[in-house]
Amino acid sequence: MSEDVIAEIKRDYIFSLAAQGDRADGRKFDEYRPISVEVGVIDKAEGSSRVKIGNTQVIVGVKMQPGEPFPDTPDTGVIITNLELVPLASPTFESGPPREDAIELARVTDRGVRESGAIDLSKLCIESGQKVWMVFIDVHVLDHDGNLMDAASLGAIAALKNTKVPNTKFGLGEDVPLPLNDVPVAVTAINVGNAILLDPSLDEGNVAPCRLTVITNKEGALAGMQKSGVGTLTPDQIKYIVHIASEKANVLREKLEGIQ
Amino acid sequence: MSEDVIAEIKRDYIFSLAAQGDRADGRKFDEYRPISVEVGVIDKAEGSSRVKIGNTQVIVGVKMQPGEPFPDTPDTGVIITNLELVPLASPTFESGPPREDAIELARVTDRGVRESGAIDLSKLCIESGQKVWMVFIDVHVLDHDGNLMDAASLGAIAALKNTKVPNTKFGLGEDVPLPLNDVPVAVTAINVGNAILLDPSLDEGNVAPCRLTVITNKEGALAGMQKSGVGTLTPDQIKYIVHIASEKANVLREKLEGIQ
Amino acid sequence: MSEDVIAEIKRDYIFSLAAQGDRADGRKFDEYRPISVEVGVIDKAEGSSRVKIGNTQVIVGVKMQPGEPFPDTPDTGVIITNLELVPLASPTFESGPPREDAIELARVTDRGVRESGAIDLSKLCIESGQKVWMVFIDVHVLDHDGNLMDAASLGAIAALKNTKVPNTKFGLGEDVPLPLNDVPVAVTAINVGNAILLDPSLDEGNVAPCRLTVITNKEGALAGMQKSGVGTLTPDQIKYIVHIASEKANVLREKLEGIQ
Amino acid sequence: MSKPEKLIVDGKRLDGRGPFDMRPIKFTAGVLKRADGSCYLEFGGNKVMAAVYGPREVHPRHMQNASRAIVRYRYNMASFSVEERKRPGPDRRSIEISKVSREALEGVVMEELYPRSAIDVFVEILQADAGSRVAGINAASVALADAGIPMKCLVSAVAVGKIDGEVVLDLNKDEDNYGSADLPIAMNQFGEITLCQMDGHLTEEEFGRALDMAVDGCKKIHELQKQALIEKYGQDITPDVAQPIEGGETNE
Amino acid sequence: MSKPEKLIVDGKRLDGRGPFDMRPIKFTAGVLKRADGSCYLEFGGNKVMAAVYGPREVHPRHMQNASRAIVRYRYNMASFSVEERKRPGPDRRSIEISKVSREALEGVVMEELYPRSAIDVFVEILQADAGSRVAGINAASVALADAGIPMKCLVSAVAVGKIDGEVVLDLNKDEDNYGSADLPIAMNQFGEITLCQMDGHLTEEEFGRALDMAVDGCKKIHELQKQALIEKYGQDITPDVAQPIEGGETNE
Amino acid sequence: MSKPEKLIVDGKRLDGRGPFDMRPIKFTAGVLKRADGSCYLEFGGNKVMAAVYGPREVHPRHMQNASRAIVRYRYNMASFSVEERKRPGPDRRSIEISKVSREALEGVVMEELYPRSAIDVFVEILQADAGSRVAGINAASVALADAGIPMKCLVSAVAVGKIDGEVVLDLNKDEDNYGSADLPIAMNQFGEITLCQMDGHLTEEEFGRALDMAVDGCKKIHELQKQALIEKYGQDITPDVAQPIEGGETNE
Repeated sequence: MSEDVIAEIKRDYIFSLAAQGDRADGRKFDEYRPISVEVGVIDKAEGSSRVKIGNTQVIVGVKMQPGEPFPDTPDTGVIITNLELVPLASPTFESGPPREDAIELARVTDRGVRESGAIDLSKLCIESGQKVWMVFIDVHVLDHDGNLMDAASLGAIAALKNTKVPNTKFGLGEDVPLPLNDVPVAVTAINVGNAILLDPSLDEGNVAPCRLTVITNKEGALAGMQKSGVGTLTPDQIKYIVHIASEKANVLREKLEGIQ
Repeated sequence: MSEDVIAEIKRDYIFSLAAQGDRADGRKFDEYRPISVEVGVIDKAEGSSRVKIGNTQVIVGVKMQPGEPFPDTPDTGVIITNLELVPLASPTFESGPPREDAIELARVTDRGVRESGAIDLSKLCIESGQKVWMVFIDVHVLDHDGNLMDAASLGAIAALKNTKVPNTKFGLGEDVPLPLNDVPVAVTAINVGNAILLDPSLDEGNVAPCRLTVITNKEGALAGMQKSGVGTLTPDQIKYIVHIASEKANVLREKLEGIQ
Repeated sequence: MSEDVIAEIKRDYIFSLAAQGDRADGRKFDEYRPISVEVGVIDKAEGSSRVKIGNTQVIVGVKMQPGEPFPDTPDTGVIITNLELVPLASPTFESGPPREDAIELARVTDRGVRESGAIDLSKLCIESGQKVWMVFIDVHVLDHDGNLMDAASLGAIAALKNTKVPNTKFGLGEDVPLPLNDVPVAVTAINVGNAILLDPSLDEGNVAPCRLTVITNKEGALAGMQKSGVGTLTPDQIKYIVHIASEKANVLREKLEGIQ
Repeated sequence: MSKPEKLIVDGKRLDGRGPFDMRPIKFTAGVLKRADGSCYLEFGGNKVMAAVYGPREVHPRHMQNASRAIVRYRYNMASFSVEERKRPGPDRRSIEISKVSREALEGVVMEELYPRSAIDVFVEILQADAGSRVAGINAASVALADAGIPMKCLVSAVAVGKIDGEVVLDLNKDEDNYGSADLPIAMNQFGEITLCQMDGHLTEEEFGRALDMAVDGCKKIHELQKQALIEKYGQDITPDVAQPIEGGETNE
Repeated sequence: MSKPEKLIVDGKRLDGRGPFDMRPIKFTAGVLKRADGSCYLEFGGNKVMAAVYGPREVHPRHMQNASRAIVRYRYNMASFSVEERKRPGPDRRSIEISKVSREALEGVVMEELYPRSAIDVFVEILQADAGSRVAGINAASVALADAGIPMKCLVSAVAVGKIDGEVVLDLNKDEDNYGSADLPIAMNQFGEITLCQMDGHLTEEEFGRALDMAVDGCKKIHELQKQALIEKYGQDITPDVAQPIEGGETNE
Repeated sequence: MSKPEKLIVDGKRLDGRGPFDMRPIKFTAGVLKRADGSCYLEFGGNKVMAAVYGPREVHPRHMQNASRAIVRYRYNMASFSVEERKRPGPDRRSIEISKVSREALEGVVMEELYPRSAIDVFVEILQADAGSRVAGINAASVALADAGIPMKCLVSAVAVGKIDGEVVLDLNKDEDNYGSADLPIAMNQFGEITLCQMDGHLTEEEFGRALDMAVDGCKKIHELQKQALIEKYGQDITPDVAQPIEGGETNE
């Protein structure tokens, strides 16, 4: 059977299951696959995490080093987020410079952290206008079995919670925990026929016309959003997804509790 | 009909017209298409211009910012000229890093400005050896209908005439006009059979064996020259082109009068 | 005849010759092709050499300029070795960024110089933590007729022996010879059947399953080693090659005597 | 401009607009000779040129799709388009914008009519004010129509933001710099959202209002797009969309 | 750690090991869902993930080999794997390591079974201690077996070094920083060397001992690799190598 | 050298040459083993190696031309060829020089004899003095003949400049640094100009004289090129150009 035919069969299967209120792996529409969050998995990093959502697996490392602030924000730390879709993680990833999917994932992860004010950047000034902390968030995807966005975002925030500012290493005093203000959480949904499914599996993600990721903060307000893919969503669908994303984020946020 | 056959027909048509003293658009051999020069079209730039020669259209923006001088010219401003053949401008342009045609156009434009001493670079020193003005001349081609060289060169000098040194923005006093010494003008010719045609249209440029661009200053002296293309020119042909280019440059220079 | 068939015939020929104790060009197993070493061939470089081994030909230029030391070695000069397999040198080399073969050759050449302590880097400090000498060793391959590794390595050390520290140029006093401690020499061997051949010609190198390069210092100790290629060597073969490489290095080292 | 004390004074924004007002918008279709279709758009301080080439052959061949045309989209900022000179060439921001803009338009193009070919959309930002990505989509949509590419409908786009705690339409650069949320939205004529991004801070309630405001803004822009095409062609060449649908059904 | 006075005290190395002891090693085969084969390895402080894809189609086609599969190998360090953040992407060091690692493994893969196809080996160094290249080869070898790629045998690798003038097995990071030689070796089950690099300073006699020590180390690692595969598959799936040969004949 | 007061003293240039004298020039044909043709040239302080490969197959195939060979030209400066070390690899200057040099030679190669193939010309500047581009063309022309590529004739090149207000042939580096015009010219044996660039300042009258001086210089260089080929082949292998033409007709 050609790949196109297989894709067609998978699509029909997923759509007809959804029409009956069902999913291929038996989950409810708003149910995530099992989630595990470990921290401190990379000793060489200032903070790190390994997050699994089902078989999807990412490792996030946070490195910090002093650097120059931007001229217009002389007292503010700098966040640099990078994400690598290394070819180890999927038969469809390729070696070479990051492509648009990797860049989109990195930038949405970055905006989630940045726009929610998760990191208190004002406390990351070392010497005004001269030296501030650069926070490098590097997301390394190891196994892509769907919904990388939520895994990357969850991994980033878990690694940040695990991060110690390495003052000792740079002769700047004692190490202290990275000052955090908030815990933004990304929830991604797809629409399949008239069904809205959370945490799309790889197959579901592939057949869905588009995805919507909603990032909410502790108080349930939106900090970021990204539609990805060619399909459309009605305004009502978007409003519905925003609503359930903000509820579901609280459930995911529990996975991060107690982490440090 | 294949592209090769069409090209062959166009070639024959243009050559036989020229043999009769004629051109496809009815122009005289030394006649330019209609030229328009507007300045101040980009508010964000220190100087800008939009030049049309027939349907050929370029926008040139000049940006200035303080930077380090070259070690061997500590008191001299720096010119950096760039030209983008963006794929919007022609079906034959491609995305990606600039290719040899774009680099050649940029470098000839740059040499015209530089070698004629058009900009008084000695007045662009801010602090000797430490800080001088960098003058970025960016030529953005919007529509390529032939003779980009003359359009780019004319656009560059028009934008420079329109440029204010942004002293205010960098706390260096009042804005003043960019100090200019000269107004170099490029005139491009092709030979078609035994005819020398100025301002080649797209089709003329494509069928001509080569082009010769001659850049002359206000006094009619040469400031630059570039043969481009595989064909040859006799010494006499070159001398003839130099002669009419210097005359025609005065006509083009009128388009720049009053501009500021 | 297809290239594969030709390659097969060459392979059989070289292997059967070797089984009879012979080589295509009549050399003994441990015999090098004629070697010539010239120095001072490039006036613009601080030191230079042209080395030929048979028809293989490289030019090495050494340039020196002041630069910043690495933070962890504030009093130590810096070596940067680069090698270009320019497409002029072989029908199989291509334009573009250096590929793995060029990188491997450069890095093995670099390690030979570095690990043998050939250059006394402690004498290349200009101002502790601020400024040290950067030594750029650039190997330019002109003709690739086999055994580039030994030619590059020999060329590098010859050019270093020819190098004057350009103090005058940078207002730091008189020019002095580059302080050298040792004269590492690379010897490359292949195994063909049960024969170990030194200085493989182009054809020999192409049919051999792998190469082993052994770099030894003046005292006969090892400073570097690199197996290159898919084939295998037994531990005994490796020990044998190490042994004869260290002996043969003395012969090659004679070519460098008196050079300055 | 350094940060002003207030961005809304007596119900008016600093440039005199009310919360629902957009900046001046001027579309001109068919302005380039070489491109198959083009549109020049001034949208507030944005100056945007869009061109379309295609359907045309795809190189290299392995990028061809046997059953439909591929759509490519390049959003590019001129070096002189912003306050501090931008290095030429794509950066991470423009790569992301190109991706979501392509996705915003691809669904309305009848790609199945041109298997193995490419439809190339090039957007040059000659001057950037806030909202250059939505300006680019608006201009590209008109350029596609000008190129005669068969489409189900036009796509229209606008951004909504929040300043001084209020949700307002179409931020300008100063509002964007000192505002607290930005929501670029694109919509087709069926009322379906084709681009939806957001950053900043919005409550669920504010988001709902912002989205409704964007939908209204897109409808106004659609009228301007249609007019620009009528101006060039002397007749309405936009596709005939029987009955625009105001949102679909969900499993709420 | 700043340079200690001695790296060997009373015959023990600073981490308590004797000269012939390796650091703790743990292989886990088959840990990734998407890859055809995979292996996670902790080797001292190294944390390494290896994955294998293939045999699969080669793009672009001109890279195909009509008579055998091509093997590709990518050694890549995560940005956070080392003390100072590494820029993502290949550098000259990783390109060289990828080349020699590929050559260390290529000979044992039965490439002639899969003409025109590729076998891709990807090694991610998640945390680097000394010896990451040999760790990568060890993990890659198990991942190849886990992917069911037909092989003549496994390849095992270890580094030998010199500290305080003594030749010792498997340097850790501090020993590597302050030691005076490093000799990474890979060996197949026939006792043939497939990777051999060296830098530093070794006399011919020391080199001989170091090489013998590496051969012994490789044999121990081979046992651990075999066990990891038995753990996953419940049986020994490593190829049956009739009689490992202890070095070949030479013309000495 | 810092700027001297005068560059011409008593009618002699600082290196002792008169206005019409060229620097010492030495061509050696056929100096490389692997290349199909080669030439080493010392031209004043320039040391230039040129090699030619081809006609040979073109990769990738879409670059082939069905009716003729394509000519490719790479002008490359060695890192150590100039006062301050040059980063390896092409820069904008070398890309432009490669283009105009290729165009200077392409017309004399009988490309129509080898459809679908490539003729590759590689020029390495091992040491650069003023005039390295014309030196490269001169060497490349001999290397093409040495490779047996069918040509209509050789191409010869030289630069003319202006120092102390006088037009002189073949500037050296100091003259180039402190001179006021540079005019590199290449010419075929029919007296036709195949490369013509200029920068600096020349009146129309000066330009006319400079061009005539370049034509004379090219003729002298052509003799040296021919001799170098005779030296290698024992006979004159340069194409038989019936009657070199001294300029064509124009519509003056």
